[in-house]
Amino acid sequence: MVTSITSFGRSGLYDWLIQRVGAAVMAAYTIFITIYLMTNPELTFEQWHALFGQLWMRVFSLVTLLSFISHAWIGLWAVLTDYLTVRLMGNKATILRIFAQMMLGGVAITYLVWGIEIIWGFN
Amino acid sequence: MLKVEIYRYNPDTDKAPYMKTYEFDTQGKDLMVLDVLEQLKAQDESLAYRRSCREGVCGSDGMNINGKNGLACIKPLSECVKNNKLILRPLPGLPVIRDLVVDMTQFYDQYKKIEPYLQNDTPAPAIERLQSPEDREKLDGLYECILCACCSTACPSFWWNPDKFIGPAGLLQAYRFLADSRDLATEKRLSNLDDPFSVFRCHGIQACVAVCPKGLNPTRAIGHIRNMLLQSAT
Amino acid sequence: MNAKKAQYFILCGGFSFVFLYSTLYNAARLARRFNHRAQILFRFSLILVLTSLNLPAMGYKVILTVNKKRPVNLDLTTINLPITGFVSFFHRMTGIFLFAGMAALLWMLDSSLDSQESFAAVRDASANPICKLILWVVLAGLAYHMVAGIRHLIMDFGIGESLKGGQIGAKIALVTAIILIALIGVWIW
Amino acid sequence: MASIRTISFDGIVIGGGGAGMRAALQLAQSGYKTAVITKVFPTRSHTVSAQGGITCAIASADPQDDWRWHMYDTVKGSDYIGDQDAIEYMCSVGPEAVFELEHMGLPFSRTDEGRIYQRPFGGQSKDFGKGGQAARTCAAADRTGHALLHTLYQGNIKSNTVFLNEWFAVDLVKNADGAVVGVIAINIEDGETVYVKAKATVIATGGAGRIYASTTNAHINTGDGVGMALRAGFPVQDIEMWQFHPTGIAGAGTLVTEGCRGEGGYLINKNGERFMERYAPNAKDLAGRDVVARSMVLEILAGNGCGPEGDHVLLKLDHLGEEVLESRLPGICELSRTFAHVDPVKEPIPVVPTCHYMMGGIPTNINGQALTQHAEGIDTVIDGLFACGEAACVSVHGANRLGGNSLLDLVVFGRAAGLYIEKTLREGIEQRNATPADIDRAMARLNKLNTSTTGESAAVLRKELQTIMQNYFGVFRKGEFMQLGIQKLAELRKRIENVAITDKSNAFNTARIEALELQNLLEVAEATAIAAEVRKESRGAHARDDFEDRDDVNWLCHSLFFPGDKRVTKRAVNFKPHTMEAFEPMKRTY
Repeated sequence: MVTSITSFGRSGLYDWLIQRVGAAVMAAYTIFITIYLMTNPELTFEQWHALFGQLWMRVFSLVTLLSFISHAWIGLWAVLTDYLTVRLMGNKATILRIFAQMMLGGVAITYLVWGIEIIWGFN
Repeated sequence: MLKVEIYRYNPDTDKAPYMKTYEFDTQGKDLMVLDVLEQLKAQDESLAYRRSCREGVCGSDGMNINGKNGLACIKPLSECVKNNKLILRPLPGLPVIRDLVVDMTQFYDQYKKIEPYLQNDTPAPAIERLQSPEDREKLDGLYECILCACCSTACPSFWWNPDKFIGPAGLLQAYRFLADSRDLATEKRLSNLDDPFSVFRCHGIQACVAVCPKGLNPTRAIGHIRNMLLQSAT
Repeated sequence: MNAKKAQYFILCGGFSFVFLYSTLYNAARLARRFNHRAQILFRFSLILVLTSLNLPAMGYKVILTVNKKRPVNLDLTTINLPITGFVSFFHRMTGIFLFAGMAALLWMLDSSLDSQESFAAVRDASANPICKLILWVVLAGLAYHMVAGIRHLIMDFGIGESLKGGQIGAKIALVTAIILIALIGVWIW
Repeated sequence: MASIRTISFDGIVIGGGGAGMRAALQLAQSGYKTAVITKVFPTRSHTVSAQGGITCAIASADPQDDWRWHMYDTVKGSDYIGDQDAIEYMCSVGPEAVFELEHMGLPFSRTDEGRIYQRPFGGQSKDFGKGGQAARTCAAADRTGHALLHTLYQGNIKSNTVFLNEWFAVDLVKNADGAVVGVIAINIEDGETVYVKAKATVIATGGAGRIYASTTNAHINTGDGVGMALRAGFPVQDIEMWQFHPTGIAGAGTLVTEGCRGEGGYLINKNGERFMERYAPNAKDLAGRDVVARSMVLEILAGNGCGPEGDHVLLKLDHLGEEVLESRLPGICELSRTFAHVDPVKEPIPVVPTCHYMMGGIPTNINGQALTQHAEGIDTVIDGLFACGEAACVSVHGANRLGGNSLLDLVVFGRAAGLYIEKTLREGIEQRNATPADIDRAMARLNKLNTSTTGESAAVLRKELQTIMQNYFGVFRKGEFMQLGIQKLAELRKRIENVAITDKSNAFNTARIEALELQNLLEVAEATAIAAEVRKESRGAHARDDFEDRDDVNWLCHSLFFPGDKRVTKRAVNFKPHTMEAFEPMKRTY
């Protein structure tokens, strides 16, 4: 058992499941938007605005956003802990990795706040 | 003449590893890579590599042969030589002790970590513990592992985290005991594996499956472990 | 005796640029001073730079030292990666790329919902050939990542785990992704 | 002056194969400080290559099976020079030892009842030879040795045995009293030489099949333990007895298990004739190994061999069907495709008798204690020294080993040695010390090699040695040829003692190890040659053209070869089993 305090859910299984569920949600959202855009080639601002004004669409978008953030955190955390390691770079890796993880967290929170602002911020 | 390029490094004399080229006359025979090494060693005794059974069951002579990990003793030249060149390098990712000999400590440590022995505290019967042929069949494709490390050292996840990720070989053995109807430590075994590194660093790259000289499939075993974890957790 | 010094091109070297970029972007967004078109060009070109930064990482070379004494054979240019490995590697690359690309997609969503004018700006921007190209690159990344991800999900169900199955699955994923990417190109243009 | 590092253990086991690890397991489980010195990582040992199985009367295939029947077969198979007390012990304790392995996790194949699967092997009978073919070899597909070796390693991990992996034992340290007090060993990884001190030293270094040019044995089978014992002045027993396995893949030497014939495969000559019907009308292809190997050579000599050179015969398996082959003999299919370029599902495998097993070795009693003989011919125990497995000669195999008995030998007597050492340690034996002079003596050979400047390379000398053994001491032997061979070996000895290495570096210097191994090979080869020339009869694996018959009047005995004066003496065979009447020598037919 390898302990880790910076992974998403600290359990490998939990992270794995979240990442898969998130992936499925994002795939559904992507497919939905693609079909919507293709069936509405002459999309107007009003139509688009109305679509996102509906509660289900807002919830769908929010769940997708949350999925994206957790999916990305789990994936990028794995990338960082693969390459930014003491084994590969020496002791400076730990500081670099923590810094990168903080940055990653910062961006993730920015995305989250901004996303919520977009989805729920307009009338 | 076959050109044989071999990774050479002797800590006593070399500052850094280098590739040495040998000319080799195969006399038109489709030799095994190990035969080539044995003949080269007769000329240059400083060449170091491991070998034992020379029939692919002891797992000593795993090495990187023209870019692909394999056992030298069962790899015929016809299957690996390209452009009349045989390139031999040590197994990737592990520290090189000398020439083609790598330090396998990390690999063995990961094997030990999964507690690779049958655990069953119930009193043993006077005869064997019974096991149906069907239950025994579940061990096929698992127990045959020879610990040659070809798989784990072909696995990028193992390159980056050999101290944390158990790697394909260790996980195949972990599943060998999880799958054994006689083993009763399933729960403990599973809970020891449920962290973000031990099992879940496997990204299904399947480099392990591509190189296993015994045709085993660690990716599938890891999938089974994940399913068992999932079943026990939901 | 000195061990050979480690040389290491970090795959995720582009990360710092992602962060730098998003910080810059947010500052700019809050200031709301740029004109929309300039903003779009600025951001998309940044994404392009980021992508190209990631490219050399594909052929990167790692020479490790352990205990400062023993060398490690890990010159990736000498090791064959099976096709399944390439599919997986590109999956990771596009994943990293999309984390940055998401900023662009979010910006498009934001602008498209903000007002009539900003909606029009997004439309205008996607008529610009350079913007088209950039949009295509982002969507191509998304398409690839999704196809490879779906392959992953299928494999999680135990399908395509054999040596042959994995390789066939990888080929199918690659072909599908290429077709999708081509279709996206057709759609954009 | 000895100034090397010393490390101490209660017991050390030299050799990490089946016998060594079984002995170590027993000791480690009892809490004694135990180390295994092994020149390769334990699972690389040659036990891993054993295929067919472990013969033992566990009464799975036949509920009526009796260990006494197994004992009868073994005594008969040994051509009556197996010690009957030892065979009795092995066959009666066997089931317990096999069940222990199963409980440890060995993945045996199974019968429908869930019991261990047993297959027929050569020389097996029911009811003391009167009840027809028995199936008594417990199998894990055709990878029994691999499964057994890994299980034992796993057991040792559980019991925290200390493994000195990739350490090469050079020579025994013997003190002034003649007791063995440890061994000099090289840590191959960094070249450090260490004195490993112990109250009990167990030699479990396996065989020396590499004395022959064509062998089923691994490269590492160089008889290191027997070489060490001979250099320390201890005798070896029945060392002329070398088993040639009937079915080595022609050209490659790779073993094809007797289990193939147990499952219904048979040998054919160039006319497609199943010739074993002529040589052994009852047992046919499942006669004793010596009988089958000799019959094959006779067929080849009679011009019935296959191939363009007519130098091999064929093992036919295709009639068994793909399903049986893939489930029961998957490893054989793999080996055959790799080394013979033949798919046994479709075509027969080219095979030829190939050196396989050393029946002789360090004489021991059933507790694994190594023995020597006083001048008056009385057995004496060598203090501190034990042996088990192929390196030892208990003797359960006599002049010919039955298939599947080697794995049983190594677990039963590895265990027995462990149990006995455990007992003596519990009773409290003191640690005897070695003087610096004792250590220097054990270091002499290594020191000479390390300072050598002139001399030939190991590779050249090894090849010469193997050729001599192959030509003069093979399946058939003849007095005058053997005398010539002995002469050649004597000349070779001078050159091998003077073997030189140009590479004197420390890290993983395999050239140094190979030179040391070569000297061990020479010791075994010379003992073999001299003992073979002396035994003027044909018995079991020892087949002489000039003495074609068994001679029970003069040679119903063990041979003991003493290295000092290269003398061969006789030692009585044990005909006193504890629980039953001895089996008296009879004409051996199959």
